[in-house]
Amino acid sequence: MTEKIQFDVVVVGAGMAGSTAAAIAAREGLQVAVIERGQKPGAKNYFGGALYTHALEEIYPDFFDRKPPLERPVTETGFWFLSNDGLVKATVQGGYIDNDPVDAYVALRAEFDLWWAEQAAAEGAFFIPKTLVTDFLYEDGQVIGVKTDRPQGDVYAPVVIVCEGVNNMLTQKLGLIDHDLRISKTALAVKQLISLPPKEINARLGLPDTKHGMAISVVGDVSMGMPGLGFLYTTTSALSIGVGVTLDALQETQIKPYNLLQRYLEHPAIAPLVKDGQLMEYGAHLIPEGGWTTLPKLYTAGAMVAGDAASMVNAIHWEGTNMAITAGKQAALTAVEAHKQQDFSAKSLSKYQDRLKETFVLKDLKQYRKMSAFLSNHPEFMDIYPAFLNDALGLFFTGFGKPKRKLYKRIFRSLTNRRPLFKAVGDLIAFGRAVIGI
Amino acid sequence: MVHLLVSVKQVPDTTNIRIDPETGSLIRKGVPAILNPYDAHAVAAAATWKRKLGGKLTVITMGPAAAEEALQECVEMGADRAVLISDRKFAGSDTLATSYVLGEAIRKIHQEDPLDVIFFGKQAIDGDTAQVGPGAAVRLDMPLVTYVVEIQEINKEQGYALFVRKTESGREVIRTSLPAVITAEKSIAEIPYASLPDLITSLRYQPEFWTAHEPLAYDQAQIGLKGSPTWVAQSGTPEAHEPAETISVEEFGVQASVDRALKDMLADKSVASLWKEIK
Amino acid sequence: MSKKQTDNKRELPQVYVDDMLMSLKYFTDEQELHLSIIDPAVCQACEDQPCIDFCPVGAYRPQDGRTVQIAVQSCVECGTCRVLCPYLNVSWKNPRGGYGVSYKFG
Amino acid sequence: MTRRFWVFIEQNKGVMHPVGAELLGVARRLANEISDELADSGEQAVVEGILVGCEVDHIAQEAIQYGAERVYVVDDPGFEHYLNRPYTEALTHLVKKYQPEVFLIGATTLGRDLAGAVATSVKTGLTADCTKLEMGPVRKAQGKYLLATRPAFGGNVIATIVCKDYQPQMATVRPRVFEIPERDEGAAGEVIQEDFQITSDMLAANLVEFIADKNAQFNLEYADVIVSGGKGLGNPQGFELIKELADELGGVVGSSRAAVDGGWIDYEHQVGQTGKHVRPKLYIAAGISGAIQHKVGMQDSDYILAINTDPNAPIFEVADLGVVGDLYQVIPEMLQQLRDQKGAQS
Repeated sequence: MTEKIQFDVVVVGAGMAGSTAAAIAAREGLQVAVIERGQKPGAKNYFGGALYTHALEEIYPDFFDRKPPLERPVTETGFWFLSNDGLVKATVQGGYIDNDPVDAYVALRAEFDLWWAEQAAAEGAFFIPKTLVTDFLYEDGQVIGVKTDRPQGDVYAPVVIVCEGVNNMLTQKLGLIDHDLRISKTALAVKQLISLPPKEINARLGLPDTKHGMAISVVGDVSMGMPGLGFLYTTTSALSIGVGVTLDALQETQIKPYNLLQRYLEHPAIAPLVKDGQLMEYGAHLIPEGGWTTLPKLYTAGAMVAGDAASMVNAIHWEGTNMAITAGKQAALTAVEAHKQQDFSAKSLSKYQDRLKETFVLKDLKQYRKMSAFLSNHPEFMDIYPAFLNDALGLFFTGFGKPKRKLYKRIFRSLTNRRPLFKAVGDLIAFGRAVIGI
Repeated sequence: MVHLLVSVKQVPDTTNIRIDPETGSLIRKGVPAILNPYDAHAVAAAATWKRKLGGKLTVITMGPAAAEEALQECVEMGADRAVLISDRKFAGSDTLATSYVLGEAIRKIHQEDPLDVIFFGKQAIDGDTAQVGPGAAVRLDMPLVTYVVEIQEINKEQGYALFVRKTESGREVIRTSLPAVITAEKSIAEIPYASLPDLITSLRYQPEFWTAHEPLAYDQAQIGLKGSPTWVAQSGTPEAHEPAETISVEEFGVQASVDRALKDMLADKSVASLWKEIK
Repeated sequence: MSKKQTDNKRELPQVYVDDMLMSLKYFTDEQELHLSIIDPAVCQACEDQPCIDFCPVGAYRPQDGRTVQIAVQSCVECGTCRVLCPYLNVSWKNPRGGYGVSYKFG
Repeated sequence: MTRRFWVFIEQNKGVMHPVGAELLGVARRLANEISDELADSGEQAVVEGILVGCEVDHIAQEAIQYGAERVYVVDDPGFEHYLNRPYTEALTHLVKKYQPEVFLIGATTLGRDLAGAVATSVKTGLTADCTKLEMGPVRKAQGKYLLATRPAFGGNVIATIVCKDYQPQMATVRPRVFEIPERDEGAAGEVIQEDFQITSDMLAANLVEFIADKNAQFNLEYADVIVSGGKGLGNPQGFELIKELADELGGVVGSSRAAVDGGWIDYEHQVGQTGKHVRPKLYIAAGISGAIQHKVGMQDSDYILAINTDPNAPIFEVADLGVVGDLYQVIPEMLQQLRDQKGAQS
């Protein structure tokens, strides 16, 4: 019998949460194995998207000295409100955004996640790619390792940190959650990475050079009234443009995701930005938007769960990777503590949840627990209000020579014939409550 | 106990090629490098026979340092020893120089531990020349069997092997003395799904690193650009076909549309030359 | 399930998704398919067949006799079909280790 | 000094492979392209064939009728079946003896197996699967050399390769890249019997058994006429109509990946990037939308006729002519008109 494959900690998945957990645990001297199903870490990961400096520097204080493979820094960010044929831009630059280093960097996951995993390997973590974890090994209820789909594929470890991503089949198998993804609490995002010469991107978006970049949330016509958000990120030499809508809306309208994306790309305000660009990569990924309402139990005897698998995403603020990094770290520290005490019981690992409560992760998820329900019940924020905003500002800035009283009446009517006033006020209050979380 | 060797190559994945329209050269960024598919099947076949007969499997590759990843995949499939031959001096080698570099490396390994069968993939999907296998066989003065779809027998004791090769007109069963050189089609073996211990071994395995001087002192005149009779005078992207003229059945009706289509078809000289044969 | 008419004036373009899939790198598993229809009869009885629309790579393709064929090699493992199939009639799992889509950029 | 343009005349069981004739036509053109140099150097260019086999004199005559001014023949029972080593040794001997300038070989499985070995044993350059050949100037060199153009990186790049300092300049060419020249029954030419001893060490590998491929004639890759069907057929029975048209034109049936995925037809028929690369003279695409994966496999066809109901189907981008209509109307009409024309002639 070949000898057992034994580690102190097994991490499932080499994404943001997994590689972070591995780095922290290895740094504390534990023997860590990271089992990744992709050809390489990053091969299966996909996002808009931007990474947040606070989380990256928390794991590696000398983060920027290590020359990380980042795309453009985010020096301009905000909302674009799309109407059927127009656009209102509400973006901010300079001021708070102008930190050194800036708070967010656009990134490409295949390259960054591989680099992030290499940093963990340098700390001593051992990466096993091209291997799928299919189940757990138990000893009277206690998780003592994982099963993989390779022959002689059992890997033993007293602590398993599950970072398997949004399709959390293993988390469900562990019994940490009693249902599969909710279609009203999960969004499908499709995206195109369109390459353009950097100078062209700078010219079209008003960026001085490749040391400046954009991260834009696009609201309104992009999702054709369905609860969802579009996005636009600038990598060094490409535009990363996509749109995500909740699965229940997709099911109801039976709109093909790639047609929705194409319509977004053909919008009069977007088409000129991507003209003559070359498609480098198309892709699709689910985003867990349930947050607090779909949060699984975070620990059990011998195992913890972190990242998308634990629906740690705050869609409104586009936060997911920093939550995953924070949770990965806390899970690792809990594992280190458990090894010191040689106590891998559920009680011992419950400290993971206590630690996480102190961080923004659980605090924010709790605060925004009403948000996804709010968005699906208030689709008007996705079509009526963006359209109204376009009309209102459009009229305001073309009211020359007309009596202004009549102009304001017309702006007012462009709201009321879309949405009765008392309802609009009600929407605003409901939005406020959902944001404050009362 | 048999000693088998496979010569492999790491190639850019041509199904994902992107060409810079101005320079006509390959855009490297974002183009994944993979183990040449034909070589992967050759390694799978060699590993199967090594396990069946007992023995050793060596793999070698000539390429950049990153080619180490391709060797790792071979160890995962069952290779016991992997050698990376890498040196800036090899840059620009055409197939003649390449078969010299690989041929001498195989000769050295053969002298130290006699080989029985040497495998090459049918061709590399980036160059598609299919010349390096035959070239190495000539340099090693060993019998060559190309386009092998099946290995029937490797009999070291009686010093022969039986290979099945595929040609346009059918399948030939070839008997060769040993050692022999073969080039492999994909159907020679399926890619195995390695056990976890084999995968872990491959992840921890460090290939041997040979240069243009160590441990073999290559004749500098036969390697790199100096040793390559052929070089690329010019390269570019293929010009696009202009879009076709279309006839609408709705407009002209079926009979007239087909009549015009057949006339236009027969007006084409190569179809016309064919037409004589059909009648 | 009614097909809710969206009142937007700009029409929905029709995209040929296969051409977009050429931009993706796949390690195709010749030996094992990770997706399959559990019971084809359920598809035949399925009135809307929404999978043909919601799959982001158009892997679910209508066949004659109202059955559905999955072009498994195009799958990007997003998981939408597992949860959106109205009769949960898809046997869904991740491909074997190392196989399936392999994003070059992501 | 004579500048020799050589062509390997491939034969199998006494039948000459047409690629030899095609390359004799090319060799003739290349020789003509250096006529200006000949004028002032007093040299002369000559097109010669190399023929190896057993009882193949009749093929030597055929080569002469296709343009060879002289054919060197190595005729010996030992060469009846193609074996790499004896053929390589014989050709190496002849190349060293006569020092040809250019040596063209057909890129059949035999040709590709042989060319690599000969080029290495003679220590010269070889360019594979050329799609264009011409004699032209080379930077920093006097006179004209063989400019061999070929696809690389799976057809995404077209490169022109030069072999300046080594002789002969070798190139392999796929069958039917070039046209067969006119056959001149009355052509005269010299046949030189070359004797060459096969020694036992050359027979380390020999043929034990040959199993003819029953559907060898169905070889999609070498078909002249291909009629392909795709999802536009609507169902597997649609391929019967496709077969009927293919038979009428003496061609074979091809298909798109989608039809194979749908289980309508066997993988052997699939044309495209993951199927077969074809270069027929006539390619008819019926009900095929034309994904890039398909176009890559058939865009080199000489003439492409596309039939599709969708006017902006991508297939029309590579077709020479498109018929926008229902194939279930268009193909029966084509069959009708083809039969009428045939009826009229016989």
